[in-house]
Amino acid sequence: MSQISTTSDIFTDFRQFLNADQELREDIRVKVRDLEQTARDILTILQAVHQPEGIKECSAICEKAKSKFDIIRTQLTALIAVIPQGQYYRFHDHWRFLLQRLVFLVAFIEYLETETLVTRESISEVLAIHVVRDDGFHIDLEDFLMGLLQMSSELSRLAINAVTAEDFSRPMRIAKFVGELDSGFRLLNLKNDSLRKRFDALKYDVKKIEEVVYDLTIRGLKPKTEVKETKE
Amino acid sequence: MSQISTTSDIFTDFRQFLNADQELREDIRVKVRDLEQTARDILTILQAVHQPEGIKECSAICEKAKSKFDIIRTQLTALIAVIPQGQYYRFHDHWRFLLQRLVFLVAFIEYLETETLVTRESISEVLAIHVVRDDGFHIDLEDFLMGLLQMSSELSRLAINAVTAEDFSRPMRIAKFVGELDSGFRLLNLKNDSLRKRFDALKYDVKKIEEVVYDLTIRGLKPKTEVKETKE
Amino acid sequence: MSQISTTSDIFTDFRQFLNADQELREDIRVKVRDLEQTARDILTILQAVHQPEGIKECSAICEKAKSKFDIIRTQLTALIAVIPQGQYYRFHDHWRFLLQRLVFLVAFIEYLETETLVTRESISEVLAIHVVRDDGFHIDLEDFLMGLLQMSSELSRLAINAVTAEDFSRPMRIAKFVGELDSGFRLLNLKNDSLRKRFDALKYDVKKIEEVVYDLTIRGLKPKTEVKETKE
Amino acid sequence: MSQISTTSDIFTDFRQFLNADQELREDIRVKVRDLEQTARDILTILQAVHQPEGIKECSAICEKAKSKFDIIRTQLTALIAVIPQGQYYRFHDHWRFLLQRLVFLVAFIEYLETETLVTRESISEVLAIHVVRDDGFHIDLEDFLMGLLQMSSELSRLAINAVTAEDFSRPMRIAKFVGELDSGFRLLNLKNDSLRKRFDALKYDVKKIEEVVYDLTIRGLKPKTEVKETKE
Amino acid sequence: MSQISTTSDIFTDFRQFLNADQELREDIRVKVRDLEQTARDILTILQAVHQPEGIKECSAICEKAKSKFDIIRTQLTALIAVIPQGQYYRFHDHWRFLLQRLVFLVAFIEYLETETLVTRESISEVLAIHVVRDDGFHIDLEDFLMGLLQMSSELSRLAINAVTAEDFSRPMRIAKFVGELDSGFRLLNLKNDSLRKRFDALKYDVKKIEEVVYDLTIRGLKPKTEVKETKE
Amino acid sequence: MSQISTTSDIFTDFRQFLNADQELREDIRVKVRDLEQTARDILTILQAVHQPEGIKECSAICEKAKSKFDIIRTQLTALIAVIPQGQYYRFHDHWRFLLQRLVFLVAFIEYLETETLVTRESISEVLAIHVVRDDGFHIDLEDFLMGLLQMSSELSRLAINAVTAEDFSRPMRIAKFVGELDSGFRLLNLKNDSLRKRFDALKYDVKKIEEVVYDLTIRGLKPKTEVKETKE
Amino acid sequence: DSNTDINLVDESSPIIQAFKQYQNELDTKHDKHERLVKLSRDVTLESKRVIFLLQRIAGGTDENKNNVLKEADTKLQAIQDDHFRKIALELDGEDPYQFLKAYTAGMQEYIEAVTFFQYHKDQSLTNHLTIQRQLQFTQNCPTDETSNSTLPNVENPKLPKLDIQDQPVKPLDSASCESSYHDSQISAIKTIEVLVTPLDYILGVADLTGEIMRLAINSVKTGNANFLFQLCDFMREIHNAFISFGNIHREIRRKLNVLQQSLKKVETACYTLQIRGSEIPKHMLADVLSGKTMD
Amino acid sequence: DSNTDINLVDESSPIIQAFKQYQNELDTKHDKHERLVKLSRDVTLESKRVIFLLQRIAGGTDENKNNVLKEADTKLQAIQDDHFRKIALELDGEDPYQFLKAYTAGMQEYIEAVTFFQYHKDQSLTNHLTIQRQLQFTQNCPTDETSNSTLPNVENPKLPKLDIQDQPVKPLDSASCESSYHDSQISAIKTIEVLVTPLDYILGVADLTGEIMRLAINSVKTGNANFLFQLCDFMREIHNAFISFGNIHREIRRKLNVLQQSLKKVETACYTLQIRGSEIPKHMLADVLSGKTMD
Ligand SMILES: [Mn+2]
Ligand SMILES: [Mn+2]
Repeated sequence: MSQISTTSDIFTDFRQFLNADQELREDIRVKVRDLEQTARDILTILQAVHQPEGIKECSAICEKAKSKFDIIRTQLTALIAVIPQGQYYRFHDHWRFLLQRLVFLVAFIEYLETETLVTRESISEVLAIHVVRDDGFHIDLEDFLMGLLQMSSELSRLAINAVTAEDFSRPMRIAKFVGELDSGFRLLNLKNDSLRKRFDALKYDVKKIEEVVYDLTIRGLKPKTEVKETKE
Repeated sequence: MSQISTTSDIFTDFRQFLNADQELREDIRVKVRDLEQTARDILTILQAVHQPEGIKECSAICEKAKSKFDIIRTQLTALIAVIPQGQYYRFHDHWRFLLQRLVFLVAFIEYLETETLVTRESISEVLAIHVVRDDGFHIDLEDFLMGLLQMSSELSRLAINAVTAEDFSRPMRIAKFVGELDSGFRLLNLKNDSLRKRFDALKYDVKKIEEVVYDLTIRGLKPKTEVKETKE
Repeated sequence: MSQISTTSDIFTDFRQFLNADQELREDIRVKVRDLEQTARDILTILQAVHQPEGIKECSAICEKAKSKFDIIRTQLTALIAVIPQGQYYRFHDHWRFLLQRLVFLVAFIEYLETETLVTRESISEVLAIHVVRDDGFHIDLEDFLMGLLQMSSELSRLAINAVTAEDFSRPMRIAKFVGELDSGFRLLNLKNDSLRKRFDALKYDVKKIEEVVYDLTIRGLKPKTEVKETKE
Repeated sequence: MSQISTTSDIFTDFRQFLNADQELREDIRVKVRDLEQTARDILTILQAVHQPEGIKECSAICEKAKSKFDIIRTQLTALIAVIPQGQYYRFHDHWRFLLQRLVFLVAFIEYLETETLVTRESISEVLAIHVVRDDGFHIDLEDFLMGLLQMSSELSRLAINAVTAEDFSRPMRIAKFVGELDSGFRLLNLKNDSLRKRFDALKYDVKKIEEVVYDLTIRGLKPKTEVKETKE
Repeated sequence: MSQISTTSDIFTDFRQFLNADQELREDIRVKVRDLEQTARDILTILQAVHQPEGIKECSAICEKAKSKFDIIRTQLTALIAVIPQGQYYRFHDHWRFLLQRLVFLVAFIEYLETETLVTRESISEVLAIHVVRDDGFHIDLEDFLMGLLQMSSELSRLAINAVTAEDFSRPMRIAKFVGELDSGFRLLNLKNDSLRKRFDALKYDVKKIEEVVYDLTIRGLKPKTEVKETKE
Repeated sequence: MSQISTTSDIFTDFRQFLNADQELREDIRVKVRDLEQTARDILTILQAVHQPEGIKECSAICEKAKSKFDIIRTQLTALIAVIPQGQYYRFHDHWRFLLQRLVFLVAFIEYLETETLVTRESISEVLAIHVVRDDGFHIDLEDFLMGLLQMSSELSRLAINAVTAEDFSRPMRIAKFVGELDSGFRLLNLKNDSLRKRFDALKYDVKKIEEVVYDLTIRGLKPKTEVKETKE
Repeated sequence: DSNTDINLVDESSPIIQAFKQYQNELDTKHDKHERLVKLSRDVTLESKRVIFLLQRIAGGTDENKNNVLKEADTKLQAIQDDHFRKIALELDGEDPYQFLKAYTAGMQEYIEAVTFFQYHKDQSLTNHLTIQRQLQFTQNCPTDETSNSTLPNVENPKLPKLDIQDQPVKPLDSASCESSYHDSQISAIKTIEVLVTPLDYILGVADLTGEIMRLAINSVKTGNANFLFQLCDFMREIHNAFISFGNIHREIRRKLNVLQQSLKKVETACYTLQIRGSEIPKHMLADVLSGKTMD
Repeated sequence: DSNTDINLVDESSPIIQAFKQYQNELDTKHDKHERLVKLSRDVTLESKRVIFLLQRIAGGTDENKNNVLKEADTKLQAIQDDHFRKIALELDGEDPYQFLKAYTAGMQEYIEAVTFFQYHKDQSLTNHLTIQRQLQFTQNCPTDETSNSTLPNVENPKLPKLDIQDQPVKPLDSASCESSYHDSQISAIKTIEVLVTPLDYILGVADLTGEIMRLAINSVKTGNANFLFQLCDFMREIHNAFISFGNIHREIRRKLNVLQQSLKKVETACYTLQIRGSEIPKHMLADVLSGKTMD
């Protein structure tokens, strides 16, 4: 008789645990969805740089985009608040793509403004999260790298559109920057996973930008003043 | 120029990190593989209970199986040693099936010896790991439940083979035990995932055992002295 | 210029529509989940009839189960309240399985209490919903039939367990009832869909029950007093 | 005895219902098939715009295509006539793809003639159906959006073929139009479904058209007189 | 000369072929569906033999079932009329299952009436179709064999129900007959197809019937008059 | 006599085989991974030829790359040492991609240095492996061809970048070389496999290079001194 | 034959007698199916080689084109006279649809090869009937050869399509020549064929577009815009026909996807050629590309 | 040979020269692969028939068992001496793993047949080495026969396993006998073999359990409990071995699932026999089932 009650008691405990767990997942799901919406809004703002007029109003666009990061930070704080200690990776799949997207956005803005590669530190600062895992909510290195790769695709597109907007020096600078990024990635020992696959796309981006440079060169459109004066 | 070195330096750091990470995964993989081999050895030992003679030497078989858990504990300790703090779920997929299997083995032995349901506490004790997540390496509740479901399939098979071995009272006791387990699981609010699917198999096991009891009843083979004397 | 604003305006409308739609689906999802939980609780109560003692306390069990239907009705009312007019089938997949389950539960209780086949009218009454489509929230005929088929599986299991509980006349009555159900289904012109597949399982249930009757017959356990006195 | 007749009677009713239902589905299926054939004929007519000569005879081609819409309207009226009130979504899967295809065709013709984005109102008018759900047979918003996405793929192909036909200004106008469409879609909060997937293809179409504009720009083929004179 | 046709002609021809093909298939589909309905009706009539009273009125039931074969023949004639010469296997999948079912029905009736195995010739006669392919519409050998396998399942069920109906000699005769059928099937070299799978199931039918014989034997219920001379 | 072994012996043997096999594969995997890392390093070195300055320092770059082949040879020797005699293809999938990559690297260096097509003999010499299978560790012909196809992609990229670096004669020579390679490949009868797919991509490389030649030609940038005598 | 000597069961039982007959029929059918599968694999392999051979013609102006076409013709003839004749013998007297699955793959590849060959010859699409006629044979057995290689006496009659003969022919491997020779003594010369189903024909044509695409890409470098545009038109015609067919058959739908990808590639090639030509006057273009000027 | 007469390209180019060699090598390899696939299909078909033949033995007591075993033995011998000998000739001098995919299906079916045969003979499991030795042949060409049927002079040497010879053998279809005869004049008698990989062996054994299960279900009616329990023990032994292997290979894992289902069926059959027997005294059971009493 006691056995029956025991099994039943044990499972009643389990039930409570599983229900709480399911509610937590629901909560995370909703919070991540809101963040994704804000990230999408920021991306839409940044799309303007591909317009013929856009490339010239680069810093205004960036400012507008950056103003939205207050919302991101607030939403992230709310998200972090519900994640139990030490369970970042338990729910990793829930926010993996969101964080890659955020890295891309911050890195793209950083590039547009300073033409330098964003650091993990800057990203952590902008998003108000931790740099290293041990300190709490952070960005997994692979997600960070995925974000950078998303940026280089966007840059290869920008190189094309810069030519349309008759800004012939920007593709040169983009070529140099993405080339360095490519060299960087070549240093890494990537597994046969999504990162490796995405990196293969980078090679394609590099080639695309090289072709733009080629097109400018053969038509004598390459600015004589070399890439020297890029901000560094 | 400084930009080049920066990008390159950053990526050199990443390379080291990724390499270390890959080695860690490799290490975990090897350790888990060894554990799986030991778990398989234990399972093979326990298979003897399905033999006609085996059911009678139940406790000897359990003793033999239990003697292997020293190896399991040693191997688990080695595994736990390499997992960084707070990253249990980062590598969860590596040992998820292993732990389900271990739960099954411990629960099956426990049932054979005492005909009671193992608790998470006993399992933690046998495996020398933590019960709750916050304390470190533990068994995820869903993995624990999967282990129990594996056990009930094995018990439904045992009910059949016990009859072949002319042990007609054991199926009665198994029916009662698995029935309670079924009631327990019905309390849970399972998502449409692997656990839910596995639980559907339990319902089938229950029906199977009920049919064994039916077969014994209709042939008058049901032991008159009721299931009373099982340890409870 | 006006074109830009137009496209943008149009899509802003769409956005609102899609967001509202998504919230509605979320709302339905939550409400259906609650209903499923209650349905699961009722089923757990009814499981007791399979216990050796249970079959004798049939009506008490049914009473207990029926007392839960107040909750079901309240939850269904809440669900119906959020479904827009004429969009029952738009969200059909959300509650299809729930309604099949509810039909099964009501039909099973009805059988246990009166040994008759439930009508769609009774079910509508118990659940406080409409019988026919035109009047509003109703039960699709195919879902109703699926519910009946679930019941016959449960009855075939009950026939087995009734023998274990030494109630030898019940399998006879179940055989007759399920046989009629089988004849009924044979009248239908089913497509090659889930209903047809489920009906194939009914044939198996019928065979199973026939075997129980056979077992009782050949061992002289068939009650002499014929099936006449079943309540009708 | 009375029980037999009851069950049998009930199922005879069901049989009639199911047979009628099956006939209705058959009827819908045939009517949808006819509509699909007409839609395919229209599409085949419109393919001519991709021919080198075709692009110049755009309006003649559109006229020819539009003349077929009489048939569409007749066929649609016949279809609508057989659908029971409030059961649009019960048969949604039957005409989902057809309606997406029709939206695409109307939107494509509208673009070719006026270079503007079709509205849901125009489509309803052309097809002689309702705009909003409550009024009866209408086009689901997601199907409408899918139709627009099909159109943008066709436009990206047209941009390529226009260049082959030495019409260098059309790709400029297409680029602007599809760019606006892209911005529109970015406003939407799409789930991870077929619409989202199809939208990813749009991003690719945008890039493709941007590359055409680039190719024209770098070769000085971009018409000096800007896109100003498109009808707006 | 007519051999040289334009590409356009070729595709117009093919489209005509497709349309004609589709209509023909549609026609076949409807005709086969009608046949399936009649076959289902016949099966429902034959189900009566499983009732306690049924087994005694075997010949009346068979007569009733046979009277329906006029309809079958008429419907088959209508079906055959639309199939082009020498293209039986082009549409094989359309009537494969129907013919298996018809073979089963004819074979089952033949067994009930004469306790012999139906020949392909008899079936052809009953259905008024050809025996061999060369002569026209016939029954594929594998379909014929599938029909026989369906019959043996039905016979194993009948053996059970005959005991319930206290007809103890019938199971003996069924055992001998199905045993011979099993020997026959073992002579065949099957591929790993549906026939092989269905034949594997026959083993369980044989086993089931053997168990009935065993049950009767040990209880001394086996009739003294041997099974040697089957009634004819 | 030894031929007769117990079932248990057989499985013990097989388990030993599996363990040995797994260890061997593990060993191979690690050795191949190291080789891949070195190959990646060599490729990174060679990437410099795409830089504006790089093309002029071609031989220095090649020297630097070649100096790494000592490591390759050492690592290959270690790999070969563990492969059992005559079982090259048993582990083919492990090193298939590595060898393709190595062929590409050697062929690319060879081309950069001598502008001729590497032979299988040279590659064997550089890698210190055998030419034909009979002699031991060799390069599968299809892998060799895949390596050549990788090289032609790299050469098409080089043709583009050579123009950027204002080396206008190199694209001419590349065009002739890749054209000949293309003719060579057309002689082959390929299956629908990865080689066929990769060869299809070669067409686009050829097309790309032809476009460069065209661009140079119409601008009068094609060097007068013909490509007839490739420098050697 | 094989199992008759084993006395496992009551030989006198009519059931057993019947099943012996069934065993025989089933084995005969499976064996025939197996032989057809093997013949089909051969057809696939040989047809693929014809296609590769034809792809070696560069552009529309290759001077070796005639030699290649001649060799391709010979090879196609060999496929017909060797493999397809054997298939026809196997199918003689059968419902060809019964064994269609066994040889459909080879048939489609063959159709791809034949239509590709024809396109090279005169830029037309071979029609269904022509292909069907090529696979009709008069049955006329060589006197005493046993080998399967060349069959010099077989004539390809190019006769109007005939109905399939009712009379079955013995399988090839059991001295088929003798028995079929015997048949012909009775029935004089008769015509046998391998049925080309309309579906196989159209699926073969769908595959053809893949090869046309490869040909187009290869042809860009010749700068022969007319040839390229002609290929593009041809592909568009097939494409437009396919989209008008509807969702009849899963295979057609699947191949339409591939066809659309191929068409896009060819259209892009046309685009490239056009835009490339835009930078110099039209009349100079051909000269530049043929290398006649500026060198 | 086939394409050399076409002068599409600069024949003097070393690149073209090299690719002609590559063409030749590739075609040779593909042709060999194709021949092996066909031989493998034959082995599959013949092995399946042996298995069906063996399933005709009812229970463990069939009086015709010896006849069936004799016929099965003859058939297995024919598969070895005919098909496998040809495969061995194809593989002579090759890395057998290169062509493994072409014949692995046939090999596994053959192993299933051989082990099933052996189990019927003495209830033992044939070991790997035994099967390997049966597929070793001395190469010894019949004088002037051209047919592929019986090869009376081939001897199955039952020698210890030898290393694979280095010397390649010409493909069968180009008068192989002559050339291999020629070889043997130089190198005397040599041994060739078809490699049986351990994986194929174990996968064949996994398939064997499916047949054992069918045998067990068929045997229930004989009431020979000992025979059934023996089958069950045999299956358990294989099952327990398989679960100890670990997740090495996807195929093994997949077959383990089937094996577990089969084992459950056999265990249930044992259960049925046991519970059925419970209603009368043990000593009466066999009599009842063999029909000796009560009739
Ligand atoms: Mn092809
Ligand atoms: Mn098998």
